[in-house]
Amino acid sequence: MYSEKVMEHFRNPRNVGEIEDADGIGEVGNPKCGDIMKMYLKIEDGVIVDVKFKTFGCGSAIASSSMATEMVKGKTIEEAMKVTNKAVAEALDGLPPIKMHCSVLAEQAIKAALLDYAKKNNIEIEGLEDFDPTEDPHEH
Amino acid sequence: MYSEKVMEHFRNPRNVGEIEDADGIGEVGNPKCGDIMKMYLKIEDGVIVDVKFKTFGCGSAIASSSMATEMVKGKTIEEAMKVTNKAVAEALDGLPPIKMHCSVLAEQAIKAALLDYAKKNNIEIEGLEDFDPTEDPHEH
Amino acid sequence: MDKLIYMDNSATTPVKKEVLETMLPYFSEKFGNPSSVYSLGSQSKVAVEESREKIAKAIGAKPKEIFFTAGGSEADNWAIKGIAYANKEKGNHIITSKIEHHGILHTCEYLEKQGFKVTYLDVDEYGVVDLEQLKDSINDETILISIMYANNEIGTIQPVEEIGQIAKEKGIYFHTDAVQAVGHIKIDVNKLNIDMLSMAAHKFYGPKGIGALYIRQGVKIDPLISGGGQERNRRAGTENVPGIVGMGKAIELAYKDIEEKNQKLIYLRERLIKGILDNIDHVRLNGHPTNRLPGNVNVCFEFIEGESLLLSLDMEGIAASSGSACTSGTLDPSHVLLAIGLPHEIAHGSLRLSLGDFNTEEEVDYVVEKLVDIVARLRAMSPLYEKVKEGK
Amino acid sequence: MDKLIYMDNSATTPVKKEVLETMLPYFSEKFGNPSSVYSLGSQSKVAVEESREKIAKAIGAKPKEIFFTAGGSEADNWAIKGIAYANKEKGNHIITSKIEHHGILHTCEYLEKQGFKVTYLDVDEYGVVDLEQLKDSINDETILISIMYANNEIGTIQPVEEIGQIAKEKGIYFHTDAVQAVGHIKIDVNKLNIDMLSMAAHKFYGPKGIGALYIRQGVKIDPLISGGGQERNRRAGTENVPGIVGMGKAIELAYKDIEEKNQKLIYLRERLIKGILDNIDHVRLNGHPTNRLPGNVNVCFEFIEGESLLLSLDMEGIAASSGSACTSGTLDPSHVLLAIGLPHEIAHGSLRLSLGDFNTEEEVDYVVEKLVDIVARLRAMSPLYEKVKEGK
Ligand SMILES: Cc1ncc(COP(=O)(O)O)c(C=O)c1O
Ligand SMILES: Cc1ncc(COP(=O)(O)O)c(C=O)c1O
Repeated sequence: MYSEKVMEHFRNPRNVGEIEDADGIGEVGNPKCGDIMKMYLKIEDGVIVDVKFKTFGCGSAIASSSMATEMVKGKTIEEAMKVTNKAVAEALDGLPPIKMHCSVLAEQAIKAALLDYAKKNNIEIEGLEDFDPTEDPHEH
Repeated sequence: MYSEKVMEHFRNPRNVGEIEDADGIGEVGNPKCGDIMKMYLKIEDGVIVDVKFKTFGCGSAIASSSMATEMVKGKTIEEAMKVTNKAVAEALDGLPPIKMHCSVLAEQAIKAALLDYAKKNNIEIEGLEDFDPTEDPHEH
Repeated sequence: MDKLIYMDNSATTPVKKEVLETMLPYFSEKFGNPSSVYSLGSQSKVAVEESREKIAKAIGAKPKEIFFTAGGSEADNWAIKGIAYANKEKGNHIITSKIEHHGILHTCEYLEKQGFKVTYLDVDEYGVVDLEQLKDSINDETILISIMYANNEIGTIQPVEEIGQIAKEKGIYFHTDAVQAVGHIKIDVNKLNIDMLSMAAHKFYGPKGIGALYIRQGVKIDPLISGGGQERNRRAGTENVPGIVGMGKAIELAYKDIEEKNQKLIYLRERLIKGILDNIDHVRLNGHPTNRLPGNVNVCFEFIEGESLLLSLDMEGIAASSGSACTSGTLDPSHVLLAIGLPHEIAHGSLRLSLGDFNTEEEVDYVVEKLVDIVARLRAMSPLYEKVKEGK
Repeated sequence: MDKLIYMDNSATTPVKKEVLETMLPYFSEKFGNPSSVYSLGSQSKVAVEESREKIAKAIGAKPKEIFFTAGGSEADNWAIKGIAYANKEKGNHIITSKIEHHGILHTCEYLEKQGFKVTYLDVDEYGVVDLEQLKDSINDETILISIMYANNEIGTIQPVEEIGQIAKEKGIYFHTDAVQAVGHIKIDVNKLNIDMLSMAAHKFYGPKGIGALYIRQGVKIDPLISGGGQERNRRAGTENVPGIVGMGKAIELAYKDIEEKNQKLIYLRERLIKGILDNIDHVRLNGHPTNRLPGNVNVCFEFIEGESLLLSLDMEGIAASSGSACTSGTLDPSHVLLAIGLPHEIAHGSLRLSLGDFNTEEEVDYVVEKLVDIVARLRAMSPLYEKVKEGK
């Protein structure tokens, strides 16, 4: 069902955990639907210097979280904003059709954390104007 | 499907053939239904001294004919009249339900030959008053 | 001959050794449920999908257009009932033919009781459906045309391409019962405009209990068996993995060297037909003289009845069948033989010898030889033959 | 452990060696079509009838009340649709429960679209149907009650005898989906007043692709698959002879020493449940504490999701399943767990471990040990668990 890449990230997820003094925290998903992702960002000079996640969800949710953290780590906010769900899924060598929402969730979790950072710091991040972290990815 | 007895009579049917100067000939069945039996009787002093048959039909039709001829050979007319379809079927160690009409046909063929004998000799045979050799045994 | 001569390959075929071998691991080792998450399940899933691809490839379909069933009858029932119920708002009329397999005929009769209208097309003396009558029968209510690919009794191959064309032009779904054709004749569902096609593995050296329905993408059809999400929600039930694997292997083998195999079969068929016609009188060949299944021979011997013929052949170690469905609880002669115009009494004397990959020339000659004796013996017992001899 | 630990015996079971051995001759040697006249065919016919007798005997039925199908789903569909269509003049109301297998539920939903009315009975926290509600739901239109014998997810055994009694008193047909019960629990259809009963061989070490529907003599039911005269005109299709033979052998083996086997299973089950409950917190046992299938364990681990649990177990060589039908195209949690009152987020964390004849105490202990680690690891990753620890 899953690619070797997905399984590898499920077996050895990168960046699991919390950041005590995170600059931005985002949580998306719904326990009712069986998946919640929480992302912690440490941001210095517009660069994501550290990232951690916690995920309640299926194998692809965990793998997507792991992959997404890898993809944004060390990136600028602008670069991180360009990490789409498609890019996450592709980096995992694809996800089964009914699991595509997991990658959507990962993208949203990053954005939610960035939005939290923006709010806390009273800045605007391009592309987050209309972002709603409570939107249900299952409907996509 | 068939008992060993049926198969044995099918393999080696007794009394196949015609009697040139038969005293009674009976033919029952219908080619449309896939079975016709023709019985030839040689009767002397009220005793069936010889009997032959010809049958167009399935395995149990041939076996039933064969068995029926065996059962009436050497018998008096009265005795032959008592050879029922059930007796024929039993003597064959049974017939499959959908093949029971074959034994009915055999009984009717004997009776038809006896009726022919009775008519030719202007006698009455008890039990043949209401006998109709054209009746369809498939309806039984 | 001390070995059995099997000439009833249209009834069923033995599972080929290579086929059984591919199936074996899936009974007790790789036995996982394909819907399961763990590796043992994925293994089964992969095997199922590989088989689906092989079957799709064999008939020019896409893998996702192949749905496994328990055999030909389920596929037939599904196609007919599934289309009827799913499209009843569109219309209530179905067109089929008088010579279909009972899997189609009895399903249509069942639907008639539910209020559907069914036209049963006539066939000519060779068993070919009447295309003009087909065109004339189509009306605004017509939702389905179901005509078999090749007839199981007399072997006649239908003008499937023309029927597909007519159906396409009128925008009506076209189903074909190809249970006798798949694995024996090259088929391309796109070239032939076929929307649905039934098949059964046991007719081409695959296992019994497994078949498939091809459903063209976009066709609106209800499931026959609802439940779990198997077969993309269209046919519920834990997959018969060994059966599916066997069917895939069987279809692959069936289409390998098919031209050569059919050349051999046609040679044997013609030799058998000639042997019978040359050596026995009052006999006729049923079905189309040339446009017939490579392995199919169907003849009527006048004045004798089919079952006693079969029993006699069995005594000689020859397995064959007759049109008359003696054992199935009815004593009526074959509806197919009646539809091609044979009188009842002749239809009763039919014999089908269906050749397969394992038959030899020697067997064919032996069967002819035995048939001559058997027919003579049964005719000697027949009151009908007597009349003919006497010129009555 | 280097060998696979298979604890998904409710999903499917491996074919037992003795079962496969009895099947083998029927693929390529004794391959005749049971409907054929010749010896090769009669041989198959005899084998089919012997199997039918074994199955009938196992459930206290007459052989002629057993009809072979392609599996449990077909049997379920046949029972429900067959009764509905055949008795629609009598009424249009069906009663079933909220925890049935999808083979029943989706069929009932399908019939609702065709105008039938269906009542889905509630169950209590253990998954037992509400008999009072059952009685109250019966009306003049009720033609069928279909309640499963034992639930496939949580193992709860239903009060079948009481339901049979109620159905009998009211003169309503009673069908039970006994796919999880046959071969595992002693059943007597007469004592229990069961009119129809579904089963599937692959749940008791028989092959996939074969099952049966018991239909009490006299029950008025339409066929689901029409066609040839097989199964006394009630279920068309060339018989899956190897499958049927395997099913007969499997049921015979299943009921041999069943008490002892179940004693062992119950011991393992209780050991497994205790091991889990004693060593892991925030976990609950689903289903009835005692009145459950001998091999069924179903637990919910809070704060983690079922699929990642299964994948983790698979990585340790343990095959199990979860109520959440992740792979079947839906992301909804199990309808059964919701019906017993679990909130969605807890229902997502369910695990079914179903024990079978091949499991050992060693395996049970190993699974508990691994589960402790896996649950801890997944919880460490879970944002929900974090909140609990923090007391939120
Ligand atoms: C209770 C129940 N009913 C029906 C079925 C369906 O059986 P099958 O998958 O053999 O069609 C199953 C198993 O999947 C089951 O557990
Ligand atoms: C033309 C045709 N259709 C349908 C069937 C039914 O197939 P099955 O017996 O596999 O259900 C058969 C064979 O019996 C057949 O020859």
